[in-house]
Amino acid sequence: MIRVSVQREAFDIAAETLALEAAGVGAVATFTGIVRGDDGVTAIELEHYPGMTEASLNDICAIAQERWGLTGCTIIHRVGRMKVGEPIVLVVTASPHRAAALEACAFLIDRLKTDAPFWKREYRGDVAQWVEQKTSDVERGQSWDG
Amino acid sequence: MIRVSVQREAFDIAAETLALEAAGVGAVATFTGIVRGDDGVTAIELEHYPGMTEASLNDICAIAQERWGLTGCTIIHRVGRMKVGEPIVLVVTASPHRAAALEACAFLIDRLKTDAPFWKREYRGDVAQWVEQKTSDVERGQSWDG
Amino acid sequence: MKLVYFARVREAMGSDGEEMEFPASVLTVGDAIDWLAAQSPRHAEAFADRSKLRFALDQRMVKFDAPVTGATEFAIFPPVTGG
Amino acid sequence: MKLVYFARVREAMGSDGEEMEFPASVLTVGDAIDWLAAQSPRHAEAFADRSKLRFALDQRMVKFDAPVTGATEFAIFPPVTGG
Repeated sequence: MIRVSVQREAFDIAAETLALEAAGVGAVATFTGIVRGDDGVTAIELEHYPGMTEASLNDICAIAQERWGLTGCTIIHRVGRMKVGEPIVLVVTASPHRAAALEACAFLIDRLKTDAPFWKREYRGDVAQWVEQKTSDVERGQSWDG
Repeated sequence: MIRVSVQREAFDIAAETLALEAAGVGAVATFTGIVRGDDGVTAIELEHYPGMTEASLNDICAIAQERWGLTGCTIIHRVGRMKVGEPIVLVVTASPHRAAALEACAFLIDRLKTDAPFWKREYRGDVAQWVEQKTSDVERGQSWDG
Repeated sequence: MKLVYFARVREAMGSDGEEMEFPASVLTVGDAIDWLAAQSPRHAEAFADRSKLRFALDQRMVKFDAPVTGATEFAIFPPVTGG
Repeated sequence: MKLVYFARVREAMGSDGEEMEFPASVLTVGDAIDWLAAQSPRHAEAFADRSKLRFALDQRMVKFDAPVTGATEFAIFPPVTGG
């Protein structure tokens, strides 16, 4: 079961984990990314490529489901403007085995950061600045290859 | 911030993640263990060692907090009788960095399985049977050493 | 071909896309960028730093050496920064 | 010393614990188990398979070679199976 959503609204972690628990598995892992207030950041804004975003999130879910034998996999990514402390992204994985659920969750968030067409702008008050891709994110994304 | 609870009641994953998000970090990971209906299991019952259980959960939280620089760490473990599909245990970790949150979450659930004094009995209808410790759990718990 | 621009590229171009017919000499993504950069000073500046450009053909990520022929939608954007 | 039993050990003993004074010859957890196993057929059976026993002294996990002297509470139980 794969569920992917790109939305402006906040998400409901309880509802999303419950939906995957309903499959009767043993282990559910989640990852939530939250806007950090580093270096004076007050808000962020996320732009995306409608259509391609959903397709790329579906692709990485399908890869994870196959590789770790997941019974369910959910990615919800918000777009638009979010303040410090607001959630940006939720990844949920379900599997009979805990290591599979946790590893797949790490894979999904790592790959999302290199494969999914989102672009983040940081606001410091009224001043906006595009975020540069981190080399560490690229390396982490590639570390799952082969 | 460490929070440990051993309780009969179910837990609220949304409230628990929100509590750790409030610290203003970038990443929150969770692990939920759920009763599996393998081999005709209909329910489980968990016994524990009051006092020592809480102390040992606090200990592994403190180790994780130190090792991964967590800003928060929560373990809620239920005791008593639970039916198939019910949640047993919740681990929540918060950190500025996603890899730290996810790794610490894996560490905590692995170590909990070898260090915390819980004993699980499986029910198949009215027939109860103590669960044997798995060698794979012991090895996984030890894999974090050194 | 339908060109679409995102994020910093969109801002540099002052537009979220345009229709463009490439000449027959344009075979790959790399050729297309070379050709586009020669169309106007604005294109030249937007596509100046190749290391900061990524591409999708019909919504699939591709590299410089991918053939553009036959594609309907060609997206040009900076490295992605979601999550 | 206060002995406490859990899970299968509690069931085998038919009790969740008992008060016991060890003789001076009992120095370690291993000595204590040897001595306890000689107290009754029920003790003998409950403590027969040492590989299936784990111990805590004053609520800290310990091994067979840990000294029991000075401890207040001595817990005997099977390998743990939580999570």
